Amino acid sequence: MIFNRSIAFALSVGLVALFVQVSLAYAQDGSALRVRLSSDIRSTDPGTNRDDNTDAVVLHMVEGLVALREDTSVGPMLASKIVASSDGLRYTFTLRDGVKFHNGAPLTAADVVWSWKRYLDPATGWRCLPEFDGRGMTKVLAVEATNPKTVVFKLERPTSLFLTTMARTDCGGAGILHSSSLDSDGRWKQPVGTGPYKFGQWKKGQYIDLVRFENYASLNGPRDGYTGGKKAEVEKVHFMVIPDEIAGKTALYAGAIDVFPEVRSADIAEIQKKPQVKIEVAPAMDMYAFLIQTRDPVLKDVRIRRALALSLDLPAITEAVTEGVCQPNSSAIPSSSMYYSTVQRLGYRRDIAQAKRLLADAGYNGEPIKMITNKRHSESFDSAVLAQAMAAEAGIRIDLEVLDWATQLDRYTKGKYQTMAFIYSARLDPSLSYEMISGPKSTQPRKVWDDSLVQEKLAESTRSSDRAKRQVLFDELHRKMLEDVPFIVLFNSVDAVGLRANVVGYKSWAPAKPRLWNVHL
Amino acid sequence: MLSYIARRVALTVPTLLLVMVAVFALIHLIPGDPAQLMLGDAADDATLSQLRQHLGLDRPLTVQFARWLLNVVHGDFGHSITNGLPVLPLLLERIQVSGTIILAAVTLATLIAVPAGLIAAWKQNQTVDVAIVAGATLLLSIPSFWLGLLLMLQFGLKLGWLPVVGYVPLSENFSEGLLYLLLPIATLVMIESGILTRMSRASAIDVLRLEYVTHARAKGVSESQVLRRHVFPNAFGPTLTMIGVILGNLLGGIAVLETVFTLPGIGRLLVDAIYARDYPVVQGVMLLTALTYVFINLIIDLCYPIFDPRVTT
Amino acid sequence: MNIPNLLSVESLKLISSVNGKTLVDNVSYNLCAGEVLAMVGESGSGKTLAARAILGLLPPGIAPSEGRILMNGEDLLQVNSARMRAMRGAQIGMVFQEPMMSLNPAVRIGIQMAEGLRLHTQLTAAQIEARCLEILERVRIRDPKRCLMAYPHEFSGGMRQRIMLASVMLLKPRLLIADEPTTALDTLSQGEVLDLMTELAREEGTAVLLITHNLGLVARYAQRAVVMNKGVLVETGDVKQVLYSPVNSYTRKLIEALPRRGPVLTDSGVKTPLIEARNLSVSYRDNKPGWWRKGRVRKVLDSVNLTVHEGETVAVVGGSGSGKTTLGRAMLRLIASSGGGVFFRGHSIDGNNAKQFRLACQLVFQDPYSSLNPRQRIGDIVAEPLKLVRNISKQEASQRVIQTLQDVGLDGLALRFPHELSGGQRQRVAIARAIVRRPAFIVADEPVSALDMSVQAQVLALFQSLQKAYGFACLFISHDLAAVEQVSDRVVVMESGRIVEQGSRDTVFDQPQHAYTRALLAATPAL
Amino acid sequence: MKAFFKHKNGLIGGAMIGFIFVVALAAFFWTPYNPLAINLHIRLQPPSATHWLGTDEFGRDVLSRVMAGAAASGTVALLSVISAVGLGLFMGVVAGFFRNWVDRVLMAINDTLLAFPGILFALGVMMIVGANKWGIIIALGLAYTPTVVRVVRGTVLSIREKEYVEASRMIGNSELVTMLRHVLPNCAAPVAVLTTSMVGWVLLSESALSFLGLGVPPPAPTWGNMLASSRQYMQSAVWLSLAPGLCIALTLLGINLLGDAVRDKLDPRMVVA
Repeated sequence: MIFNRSIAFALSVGLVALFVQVSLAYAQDGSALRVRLSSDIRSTDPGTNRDDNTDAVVLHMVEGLVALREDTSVGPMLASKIVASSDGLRYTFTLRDGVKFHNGAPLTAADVVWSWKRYLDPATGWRCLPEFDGRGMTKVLAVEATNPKTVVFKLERPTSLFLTTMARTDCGGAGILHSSSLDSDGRWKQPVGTGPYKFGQWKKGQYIDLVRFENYASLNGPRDGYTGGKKAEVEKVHFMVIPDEIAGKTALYAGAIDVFPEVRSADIAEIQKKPQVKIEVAPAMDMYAFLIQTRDPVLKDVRIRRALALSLDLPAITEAVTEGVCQPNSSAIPSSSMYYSTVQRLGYRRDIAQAKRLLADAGYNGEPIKMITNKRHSESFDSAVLAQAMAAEAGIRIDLEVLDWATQLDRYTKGKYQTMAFIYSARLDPSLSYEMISGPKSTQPRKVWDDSLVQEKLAESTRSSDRAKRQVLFDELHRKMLEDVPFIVLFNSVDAVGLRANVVGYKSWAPAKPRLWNVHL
Repeated sequence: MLSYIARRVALTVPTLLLVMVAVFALIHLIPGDPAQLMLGDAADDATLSQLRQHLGLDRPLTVQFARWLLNVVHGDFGHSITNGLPVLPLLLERIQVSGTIILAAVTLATLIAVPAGLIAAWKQNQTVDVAIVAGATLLLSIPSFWLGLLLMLQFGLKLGWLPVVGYVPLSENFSEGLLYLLLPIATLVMIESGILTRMSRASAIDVLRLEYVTHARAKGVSESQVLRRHVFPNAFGPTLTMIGVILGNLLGGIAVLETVFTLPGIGRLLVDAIYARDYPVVQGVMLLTALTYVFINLIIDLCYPIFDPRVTT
Repeated sequence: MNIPNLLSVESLKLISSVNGKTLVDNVSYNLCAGEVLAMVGESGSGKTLAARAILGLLPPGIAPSEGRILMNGEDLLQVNSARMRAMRGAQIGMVFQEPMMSLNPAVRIGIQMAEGLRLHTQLTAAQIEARCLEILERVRIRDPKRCLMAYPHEFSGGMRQRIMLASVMLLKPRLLIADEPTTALDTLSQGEVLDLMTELAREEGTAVLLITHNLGLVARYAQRAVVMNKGVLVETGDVKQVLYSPVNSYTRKLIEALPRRGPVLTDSGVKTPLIEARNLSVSYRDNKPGWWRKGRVRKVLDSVNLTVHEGETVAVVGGSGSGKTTLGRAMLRLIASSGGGVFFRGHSIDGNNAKQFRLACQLVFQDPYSSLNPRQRIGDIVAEPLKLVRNISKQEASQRVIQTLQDVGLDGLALRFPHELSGGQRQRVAIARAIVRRPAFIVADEPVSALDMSVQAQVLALFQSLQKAYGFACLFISHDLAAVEQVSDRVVVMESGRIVEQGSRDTVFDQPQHAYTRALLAATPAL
Repeated sequence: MKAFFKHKNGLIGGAMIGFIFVVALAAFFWTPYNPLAINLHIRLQPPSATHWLGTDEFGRDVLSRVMAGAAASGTVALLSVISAVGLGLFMGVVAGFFRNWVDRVLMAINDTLLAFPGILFALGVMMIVGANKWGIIIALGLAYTPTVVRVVRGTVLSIREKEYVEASRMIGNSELVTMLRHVLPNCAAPVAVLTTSMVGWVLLSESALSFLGLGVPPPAPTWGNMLASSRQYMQSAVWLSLAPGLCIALTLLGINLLGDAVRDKLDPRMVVA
C-alpha cells in the first residue's frame, strides 16, 4: 500500500511476460524422447559402479557378445555364432560383420580381448568378476583372438550359466568397448560401444542425453529383447532424473516427459484413466517376498513359520498392492520362466484355524515379531502393512520397523532380522534364483534357507544342462521350500511403463529395463 | 570492523571442528554402507570386502576422518562414492540452486511480510489486522510439501502455465530458468512470509507503543512516514534475527521442496547422500551448510548496526 | 487578565472504550501566550491524558466524549486529521518524559530534527541545517555539527533531553507541552534542562504546559498551577496561592508530603565504626565477545574512604555516573573491589566472617518492580532471609514475618503476589525483607525515587521509624537532596568516583564547601 | 474492541486445541471403526454416509484414522517438546547462570547442534535409533533442543541482571538456591510461549520426516504419515490428503492463536525468535 507500488507493478508485468514465454520454452519437436529416471546413474562404465538405472542407460550404448532375448533366454548379439566344446570348457565366438563402434572403428576380436582383459582385471572393479575368476561360477583361464573375427574363451570348469551370466544386465552385459573409452592414463572417459545410441551429455543429478548412432548395425531379424531388430528412431533420448514418484507422475500428465518407467502398481489404474497417457505392462522377474530368519528363537520353529504363511491371504495381498496387475506366485522361480510349471503353482492357502492350531502347538504366546520394511518400494511396504493386519487375525503379533533401504540391506546382509519384506532383483535362471536364497548361514548370513540337501540339489542343477532333469530338481526344491517356509514369496513384479499417448512402439518386458529403440513420437 | 570479523571467523573454527566430528560420528553410526548398497541382494563377503577396500572403507574410522580433514584443509573434499565426482564442484553447483531459491524466496517474503506486518500492527485489532494475521497463521500452518504439490498440480498440470519438473540454471537462460524456479519460490514465499508477517507485526506493535513514535506524531509527521521512518527501522531487528533463523533452517528444510519440484539443490543432495551412505558428500555438504550458517549469522550481525545503531561491532 | 487565552480547555471528559470508565472528567483550564502553567498530579491522576488530548495523541481505546479544546478559538477535538497534523509540531510542540525512549534510536539526530522543519516550512536543506545548528548551540550542545550526524544513544539522558527540547523549539510552536520532562534526569541536568526550556519559551513567547509531580519545580518555573487527582481538576490558581495557601485537601496533603529536615543523631562520635571502606576502588572491564580477548579497564570508584557508625544514616549524593551506586554495592561486597577493602566491626572481611557479614547486611533497591521475584508470594519473600538464620524455629520465623509485615503496614497481604501490590507497597515489602533478619547495616539505593510524592513521604517516614525501632545503620544513596535532608545524619558527596565532600548534614547543607555540592544544592528546587 | 478480539482469538484457539485434545483422548477408547482394520473391498472410497471422510488405500476408515492420528501425533508432539524443553531448560539455565567455562562448553555444543539443519539432523538420528515412535521423539526432541537453549539462556541472562537475583545473593542464598528459586521459575513465561509454537513446528516436522521416508511406522496413523502417504493419491483420492492436511493446519492455527493469547497474558513484549 505504502511500499513501492512501482516495484510491485514491475514485478507483476515481469511475471506476465514470463508466462507468455512458457509456451515457447516448451515447444517439443518430437526429435527427443524424454524419459524419467528415478535416480541419477552412478557411472557410464558398464557393470562397475552401477545400479539398475545405470544398467538401463548404459545398455543403450554398449552391447556384449550375447544378450537377453525378449523371453529372457540368452542369444547371440555381437557374436554371430557361438560354439561350446562338448566338455563345456571352451567357447568359440564368431563376430558379426559390419559392426562399428561409435567412433567409427570396426569391431574386431582384439577389441573383445581388450574389453575382457579389462573386465578380468581386479582394478576395474567389475561387479561380476567373482563369477569369472574362480571364486564363483567358474574361472576364465584365457580369452584369445584366433583371428580378427574369432574369440575363444577357455574355462576352468564347465557351467550351464556361462552365457547367462555374461548377458546379465548387472554385469553390464559384459559390453564390448573400444579402447578409446579410456583416456591415456587408463581412466574411464565415456563408453565407446556399439549400441544404437551414443553418449551425449551427462549433467549430474539432472539428466543424461544419448544421441542416435547413425552407423548402427543392427542384428537382423525381428525385435528381440536386447538382441535383434534395434533401430534408434529418435535423434535423442533425454533421461531426466526425477526421484519423487509424484513429481514424475505429474510430469507425465503435464507432458514434461514421454516415458515413465517403474510405475508403481498402485498408480496403474489412475494412469489408465487419463486420456493423455497410456500404460504398457508386462510381467517381470523381481520377486517380492517376506524373509524369515530361521535362526530366530521364535521363528526357528517351523510351525510358527507355517502358521504365518497360512495366516496370510497371499492372493488378496497381491491383488491389493498391485491393483490386480500381478499374479500371486509362491515359487522362487519367476512366473515368466520356462521352468515355471504346475508344481511351481502350488502355494499356501489361507487357513486361520490351522494357523492357530500350529501356533498353539508351538506354544506361541503373542510374542511380537518384528518385520522390517522400507518406503522405497511401496509394494513391499504395503504388503507388510497388509500382512501385519492379516497375521493379527491368527493371533500373530507383527511390529513393523520402517528402515531406509541401506539400513535394511545391512540387516539383510548380516541376517539380523526376524522377518523382512524384501525384493530380490531378477534372476535369469532358476538355479540362480535358488542360489540367491539358499546357502550356509554361518558363512553367508544373507541366505535365508540353510539346508545341506537343498545345497546339493542346487549344485546338481547348476552342473546339468538337461532341461527335464533340471525341472525335476526345481520341482523338488519348491515342494521342500513350501514345507520349510524359510521365506514366503508373494509375487513377481510387473514392468509397468507410463507413456504419453503419442509414444509409439514402446514395449515393456520381463527384465523391466526401459528400451528406447524402435520407439518414436 | 575487520578485526571483529576476523575474531568472529576465528571463533567459528572450534564450532566447525565439532560439527565435523559430530557429522562423521553420526553418519558412521547409521547402519549400512555404500558397498552393500552397490551390491544389493547379492552381496557375498568376498565382493563386499573387495569393494570396501576399493572405496577405502576398510581403514579405521579415525584414520578416515584424519585423512579427510587433512585433505579438506588442502582444499580437497574427496570424491562422491555414488558417482565418483569431486565433491567440492558438486557442492558449489548445488548450493547455487538452493541459494538462488532461498535468497529469492526470503527476499520476496520479507518484501511482502514486513509491510504487511507493519500495516497489521498499525491497524491492530481492526479488520485488516485480523485478516492479515489469520492469513499469515494459515500460511505457516501448511506443510511445505503439501502446499508445493497443490501449487504444482494447479499451475503446472491444470493450467499448464509452469513446468512441473526440470531445472535450467539461470546463468544459462535466465527467463527459462526462472520458470522452473517460480513454483518452489512461490511455495517458500508463502510459507516464510507467514512467519515473517507475524514476527514483523509483533515487533512493530512493540515499537508503536514507544514514545518516539508519539513524538514523531506530535511533530505532525504523517502516519505513513511514521511507519516507514520511525517504526520500520526499529521493528526490523527481531525480523532480521528471524530471517537468520529461517535461512539457517532452510539450508536443510529446502530438501523437501527440492524433492517435490525435482531441483538439483543442496538439500536433496544431502538427503540422497544420507540414503546412499555417500560419506564424502554428506561430510562436504554438512561442512558447507555449517559454514554457510556461520556466515549467515555473521552477515546478520553485521547488518544489525544498520537498523540499530546502538549495537556496535 | 487582559491577555487573550491561547489555549482553553473546557469541561474535557475522556472515557475508555474498553470498559467505559471515565478517565478524565470535567477538566477546564486556560493558558495565555508566554505563560507557564504547571499541571500537578500523581501517577494515575490523568494529567498526561488530559495533555495528550490536546494533540489528539490518546492511546488507542481512549477518546474524548465531552468538552472542547480551543486553540486560538479553533476546537481541536473537531478538526480533521490533516489539520491536526499541520498543528502538531508547528503550533503545538511536545517534550516527553523519557529521553531514552523519545528519540528514535535508529535515525540520526540531524534527520530527526529536520523532520519537523521539512514538514511545516519551505526551507531549503541548507537553511534547515543552519537552523538546527543554531538551536543546538543555543541549548549548549558541544560540537553541534557532529551531533547532527550522531545517533541518540551516543548522548546522556540530559543531553538527549536538550536535543529533544531543541528539536521541538526549532519550530517555534505557540504552545509547548512538557510531560514530566526531567523526571528521569538527575538533579543537575534537571535544572539545566528546565532553565533552558523556560528561557527559550520566554524568547519565543511560547506558552508552556508543564506536567509534573514535583512541587519544587512548580514553585520555581510556573506562574500558575492546576492540580489534578483521579481525573478531576481539584485546584487552580496562582502558584503562590496553590502552594502556600492551598484550598483543597488533596493539594494540602501533597504539600505536607514534602520532605523536611529532621533531627540529627545527637551523640555521634562515641560509637565504634560499624563498617568502614578503606581506599576502596572498583574498576570494570568492558566485555567483548571472545574466548581470549580482554576488554579495557574503567575505574568507577577511586580510593574511597567512608565510615558508617552503628545506628547512623549516612547519605551518599551525586549525579548519575558519580559512582554512588557502585559504592553501595562494593561496601556490601556484591561487587569485587579492585583495591582497598571493607572492614566490618574493625575486621577485614574474609572467609571466616563473610557469612556473618552477609547476614548482618541488607540492601533496599530503587526499583520496587524488579527487586521482587514476581513468582514468589509476599510472605515467602519476607520469610526467605530467615531460612538462612540457624537458631530460629519455624514458629519463631513465621511469627517474625507476621510482625515485620505489621511493622511495614502490610499485614494481611502475605499471600499476595508482587504484581498485585502498588509501587509503595512493593517498596514496603522490600524494606520488610531487608529488616526481617534485624540487620546491623542496610544500604538503601534510591529507595523512594521511583515513587509518587505522597508515597515517598510515607516510605521515608516508615524507614525512619523502623530505624528508630531496630537501630540499624544505613547508607542512603540518593540524588534527591530533599529526601537526604530529611533522613540523613551525615552526608557524603560524590563526583566521578571520588568523595568530594563529607560532613554532618547541617554543615553540608548550610555551608557547602565544594563547588559541586553547591551546584547540586542550587539545582534542587524547593518551596 | 481490542480486548474483545484478543479474548476471542485466544478463546477460539483454546477451543480448537481443546476439541482436538478431547478427540485425541476419545480416540484412545473409541473410534467409528478400528483405524487399523483393513478391508480390501472398500478401498479408496470417497466420503459417504458410512465413511464420513472416505477410506484409504487399504480400505481403512479415514475419520477413525484421523482421530487416532490426533492421539498419536499429539503424543509425539508433546513428548518431543517436553524432552526438548527439559533438556533445553537445563542446558540454558546452567549456561546462562554460570557464564564461565560451563557456559562456553554448553554453548559450543549448542552451536554445533544449531549448525545442523534441524530436520536432517532428526533424519540422521532416526536412522540410528530406529524409525519408531521413540526414535522420532528422541530425534525431534534433540533437534529442537538448541532453540530452547538459546531462548532460555537469553532469558536467564536478562533475569540474572534483575535486582531480585541480587537480593537473593544479598540474603546470603547460595548460587544454586538463587538459580532454582529465583531464576528458573521466571523462565516459565518465555518457555511457555516457545512451547506452544514448538508443538506446531514438531507437527510439521513429523510430516516432513514422513515425507522424507522416515516417520512413525505403520500401521499406527499419525497426521504426518497419513499426509505423506496420501500424496500418492492427490489426483485420484483428494480426500485422503485433505483430512490430515486440514487437521495439521487447523491445529497449528489453534496453537498459534492460543500461543498469542498466552504471550499476551504472560508478557506482551516478548518476541520469540
